Amino acid sequence: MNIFKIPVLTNSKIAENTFLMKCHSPELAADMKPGQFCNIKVSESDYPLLRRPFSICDAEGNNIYFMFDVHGEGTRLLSRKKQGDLIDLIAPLGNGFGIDDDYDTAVLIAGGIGAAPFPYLTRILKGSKKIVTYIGGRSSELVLKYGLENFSTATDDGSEGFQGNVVQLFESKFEMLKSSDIKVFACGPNPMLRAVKNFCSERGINCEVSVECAMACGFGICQGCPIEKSEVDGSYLLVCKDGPVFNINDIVI
Amino acid sequence: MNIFKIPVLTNSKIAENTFLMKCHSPELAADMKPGQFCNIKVSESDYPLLRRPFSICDAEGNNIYFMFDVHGEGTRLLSRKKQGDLIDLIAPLGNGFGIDDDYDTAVLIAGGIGAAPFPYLTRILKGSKKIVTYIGGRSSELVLKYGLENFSTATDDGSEGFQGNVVQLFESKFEMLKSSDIKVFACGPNPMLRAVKNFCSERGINCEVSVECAMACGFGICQGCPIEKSEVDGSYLLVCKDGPVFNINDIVI
Amino acid sequence: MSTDLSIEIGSLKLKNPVMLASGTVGYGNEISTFMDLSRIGAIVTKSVSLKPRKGNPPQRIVETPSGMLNAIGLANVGVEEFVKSKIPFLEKVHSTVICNIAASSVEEYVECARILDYEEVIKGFEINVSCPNVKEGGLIFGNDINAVGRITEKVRAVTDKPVIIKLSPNTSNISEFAKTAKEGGADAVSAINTLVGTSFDIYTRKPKIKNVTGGLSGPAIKPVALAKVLEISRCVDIPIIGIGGIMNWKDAVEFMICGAMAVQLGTVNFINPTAAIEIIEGINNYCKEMSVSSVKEIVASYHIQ
Amino acid sequence: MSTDLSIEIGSLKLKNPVMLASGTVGYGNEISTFMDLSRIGAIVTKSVSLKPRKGNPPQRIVETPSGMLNAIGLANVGVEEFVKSKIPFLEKVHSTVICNIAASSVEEYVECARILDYEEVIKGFEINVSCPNVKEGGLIFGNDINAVGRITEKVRAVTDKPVIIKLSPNTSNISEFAKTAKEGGADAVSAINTLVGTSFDIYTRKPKIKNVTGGLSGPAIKPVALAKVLEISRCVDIPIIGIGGIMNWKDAVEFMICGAMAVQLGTVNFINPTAAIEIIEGINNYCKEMSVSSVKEIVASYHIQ
Ligand SMILES: Cc1cc2nc3c(=O)[nH]c(=O)nc-3n(C[C@H](O)[C@H](O)[C@H](O)COP(=O)(O)OP(=O)(O)OC[C@H]3O[C@@H](n4cnc5c(N)ncnc54)[C@H](O)[C@@H]3O)c2cc1C
Ligand SMILES: Cc1cc2nc3c(=O)[nH]c(=O)nc-3n(C[C@H](O)[C@H](O)[C@H](O)COP(=O)(O)OP(=O)(O)OC[C@H]3O[C@@H](n4cnc5c(N)ncnc54)[C@H](O)[C@@H]3O)c2cc1C
Ligand SMILES: Cc1cc2nc3c(=O)[nH]c(=O)nc-3n(C[C@H](O)[C@H](O)[C@H](O)COP(=O)(O)O)c2cc1C
Ligand SMILES: Cc1cc2nc3c(=O)[nH]c(=O)nc-3n(C[C@H](O)[C@H](O)[C@H](O)COP(=O)(O)O)c2cc1C
Ligand code: FES
Ligand code: FES
Repeated sequence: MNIFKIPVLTNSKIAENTFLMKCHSPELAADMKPGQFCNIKVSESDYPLLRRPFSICDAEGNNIYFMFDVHGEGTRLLSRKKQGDLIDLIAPLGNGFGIDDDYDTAVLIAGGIGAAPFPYLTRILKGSKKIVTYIGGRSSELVLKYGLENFSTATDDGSEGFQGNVVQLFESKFEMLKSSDIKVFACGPNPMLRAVKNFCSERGINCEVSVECAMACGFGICQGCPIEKSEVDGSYLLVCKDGPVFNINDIVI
Repeated sequence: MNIFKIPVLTNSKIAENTFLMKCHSPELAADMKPGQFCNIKVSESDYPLLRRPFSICDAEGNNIYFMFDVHGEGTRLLSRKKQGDLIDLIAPLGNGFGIDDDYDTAVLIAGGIGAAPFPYLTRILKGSKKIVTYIGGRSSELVLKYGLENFSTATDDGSEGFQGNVVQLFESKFEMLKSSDIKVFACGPNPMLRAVKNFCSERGINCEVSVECAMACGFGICQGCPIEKSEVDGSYLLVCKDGPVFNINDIVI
Repeated sequence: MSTDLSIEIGSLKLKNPVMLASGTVGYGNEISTFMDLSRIGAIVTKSVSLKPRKGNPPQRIVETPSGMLNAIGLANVGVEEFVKSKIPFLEKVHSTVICNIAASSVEEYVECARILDYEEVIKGFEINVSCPNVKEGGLIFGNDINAVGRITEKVRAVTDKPVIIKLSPNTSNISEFAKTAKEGGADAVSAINTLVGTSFDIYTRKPKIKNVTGGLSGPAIKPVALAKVLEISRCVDIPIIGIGGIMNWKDAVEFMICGAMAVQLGTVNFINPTAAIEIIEGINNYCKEMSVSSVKEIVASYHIQ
Repeated sequence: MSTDLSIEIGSLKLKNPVMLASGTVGYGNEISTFMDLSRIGAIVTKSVSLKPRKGNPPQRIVETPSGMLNAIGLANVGVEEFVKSKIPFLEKVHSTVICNIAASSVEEYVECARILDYEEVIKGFEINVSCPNVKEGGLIFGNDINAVGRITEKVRAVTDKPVIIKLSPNTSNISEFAKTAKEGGADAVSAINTLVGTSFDIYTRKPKIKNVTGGLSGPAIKPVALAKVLEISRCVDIPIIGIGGIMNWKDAVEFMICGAMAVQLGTVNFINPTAAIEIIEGINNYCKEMSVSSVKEIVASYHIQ
């Protein structure tokens, strides 16, 4: 964990509201694990005040990638970054996905910009595990396929693939997967994660989710990012330090 | 007076710390007078909060020019504007120089970025009046000659022209000018304007100064920009509405 | 377009809840070149005092992070000249005019209200008990609950027009002040005036504002203002006019949700002199989107579990 | 390099005036990966209470213009576990450790201080009488001058270590509180804690922070904090620790000019965890530039005519 200033190589629009930013950092490309994140200072001034957390989307050679949706002021500023601009970030943060357990097939479930951490996860798992990916979005233009493999898609409006949400798609395909040999990795909005959790915990499926929440520091000093533990013991977990990836059995979403 | 959104045509560095920005606005190019100013919103967000006032530097055809020093956050942001960016400004503001009185020779005295309003004044006076210009700066690189004519220069460090300040230069040349036929126009830091005022008022020289001060609105609603009147009558003048150009006899600097 | 944007503050009916705050639009003159003032809910005049005030010497303002400090010092022409030279313009504005009064004694407030009560164009009074930039009065009144009670009662006694008490945020219990205002007969309270702040030049070591301290306004104070409005809303049954850092319609709606029957725009007028119109439109669209037929339905509609 | 940056607060000697504020660096653990804590003037621990506190449920923080609201709710492990598990780390930090205590009764403050007084690594106490996010205690104490007096006296009685009272800004007369702290035997006061604020989602109409209100920190509050420090400095002869919105060395110097003997960095640690080092260097350079041989010369060096 350190502060880095790394140059932007490219920053391009890859979907209606989504950018892919490639930055040069041999050190972070080597050090970061899928599911970890960076806390990025989006401007040179003191405004906006807080850093913005983004998952590492991919790492290849000396470069790392971020995939982000333009949401408010911070991501708007980030979308303006150009080749050569320096990005000030704190990284690596968080725990990352647990990838080495005993399973044959990794099932990746992505809702909207929840796809962001999966290209890197795909790259790392490729070769050692079979990968099945389900990608959901509100409509065809919002389905983010960048860097993903062996995927099926779901859209709320039926404009592409399965009509419905991505968890329903996963459920509809579930019989084709052997539940004992799979591990589910999910990232997306909380209602989606809740549905994944319900489905998987009922069936005892090994499942990790990457959680988002408001953060100030991103490295454990502000206590701003608590998440309720499943086991009630008078304390919270911190999303930034104990997460952002949690086993669904450990937390209440 | 209105709100305009006008495109930047060029924005280039013309001196160590100084930019010249050219914008397209047939309406403002036609309407604005030398000595008037615009109040510019330097960012798209609410930060920095206040607009920043800048004199009209020149107007030519359908275009207007601003000349500005990079001073703090606001001018730093302004210096980043590129071709095609829209500038949000309120204009025309203020009174402008009185150019039609009875005099033969206009003596322009500029200290540092105080040169900003003079290219336009020069353009307007050219033909009808003789122009003599004195430009001062701390050192050679900070003497702003853009758009000025028939000038002598002064630098604090003697790296160019007269060694000393620009008012001393003016005083040293004064005997060559016939005091009855001149009108002095001065713009620069307050200590400089004070020196000009002292020199001119002792000799009864017709003299106008363009004054800077902190402003919130720029058009008379905040009362944030008072300046002391020479005549004590229980009220102040407002720099943004009653100025920024004042006859030296009317104000206390 | 069928949303009813009108609201009432005591006997005062406004066509919409967006008002222009005292001291930030003068008497409406300059800002009327940017927008049609007849579309605004109401305009509150710059504070008027019995005698003319020159105001504080420069520098009067300074920018701070997402805010500004001002110490104008209630510069105004005094009530006599106000009646003579400003009322005629206000009569032509075709907007609802609220006259803000500042004073340094209870008697002065009463005297101003008595004189101005005759002016038909003035539809109500806002009593500034909270200007932080005037040494002899301002702050002391604003933080003295008995004084606020006395001022309210005495002004109430000399006018039948709506009386609004503008509260100081520089206190830990603003709802007590609101309660006192209500008991004194006020029709509404405005919250908030500016917070006391300062800023120094580290090289000269002098205050950037000649008056040393000034009043902090702008987006920086919005969270504080919202908390004050919410506190009053939860404790006292009196119409609240929400003020503090409103830059756009979302901010205005946030104030209304927290309990404000109307809002006032201050600092934003300096930056975007057409903000009021945009905010009225934004509130209207929001009401439609939320399917409420009257803007009053969003007032104090907070959900707190 | 010959500037003397050391300062004293009562019997407490600090190598420089830059401290890390309570609740913004935990117990120094994580931030020590970014900087050498032995270079910092002092580190103030997250508030410790007698019993463990789970803290408030999420959402606990939200960004506001140039600021943030937090309602952490004094989440902490309680004094017993603090002694067991945190003190050992603090012993290795090689920095001056000030322990911040929060409580909901006078007795609880005293009990905490009594227990912690035995810990050698703790060089002083900062008494948080002003946390706005804890319902039963916090705000009430912070705005009750008699309570502040009682707490100060009782804590003073059980420890010989320096006692610092951290004051609430949510009051109109902070210097009275400082005076009371001084009379109660405090060695210094810290000013300020956060301002009460809130923020609502206009679509759900729920508070963005589960606790409804939170504490506003960051650059937005700097002008208010400076005015509070200046007020205390002009009225009471007691060392002041200035806090509120410091982002860089210039801000720190501004606080010192306004009367602060030392400063604390809060929110900035979240954004720039090496800020403290940069600020120490900046102050050192400023002293050289101003040709002062001791940083103490800039404390309260304001010129007010
Ligand atoms: C661990 C983690 C990883 C993330 N990875 C990605 C990613 O790879 N790609 C991506 O597009 N987004 C990601 N997000 C969400 C991203 O941080 C927000 O979209 C972003 O902060 C919004 O900032 P803004 O200024 O544009 O929006 P605004 O709404 O203006 O932000 C206001 C404040 O709210 C916070 N905020 C707003 N939305 C979120 C959110 N969803 N999660 C957390 N804080 C939020 C901001 O950080 C800021 O403090 C991640 C969030 C977390 C916690
Ligand atoms: C009528 C008028 C005309 C001007 N014309 C020009 C011009 O043509 N070219 C040019 O370079 N500058 C001009 N200035 C000065 C220019 O407005 C400031 O340099 C600019 O506002 C600095 O903003 P900043 O954010 O970079 O600096 P910061 O110091 O960060 O600004 C902080 C605050 O102080 C105010 N401020 C700082 N310096 C000045 C100043 N000198 N005068 C007024 N306010 C100030 C800013 O507006 C802002 O509100 C003019 C000022 C006035 C009043
Ligand atoms: C420059 C300026 C002058 C003000 N003058 C007055 C005044 O004369 N009387 C008054 O009651 N409030 C005055 N105010 C306070 C505003 O009416 C308003 O309460 C405050 O600015 C907060 O709102 P804002 O954040 O939207 O500006 C003034 C504010 C500013 C910025
Ligand atoms: C997330 C957070 C947690 C805080 N926790 C505490 C605390 O436990 N005890 C305390 O006395 N102050 C606490 N504070 C207040 C800070 O110590 C400081 O007084 C305040 O944030 C203002 O300084 P700043 O603007 O530099 O952040 C906390 C502040 C923040 C932002
Ligand atoms: S974001 Fe600060 S502790 Fe997690
Ligand atoms: S700047 Fe607002 S009145 Fe002059």
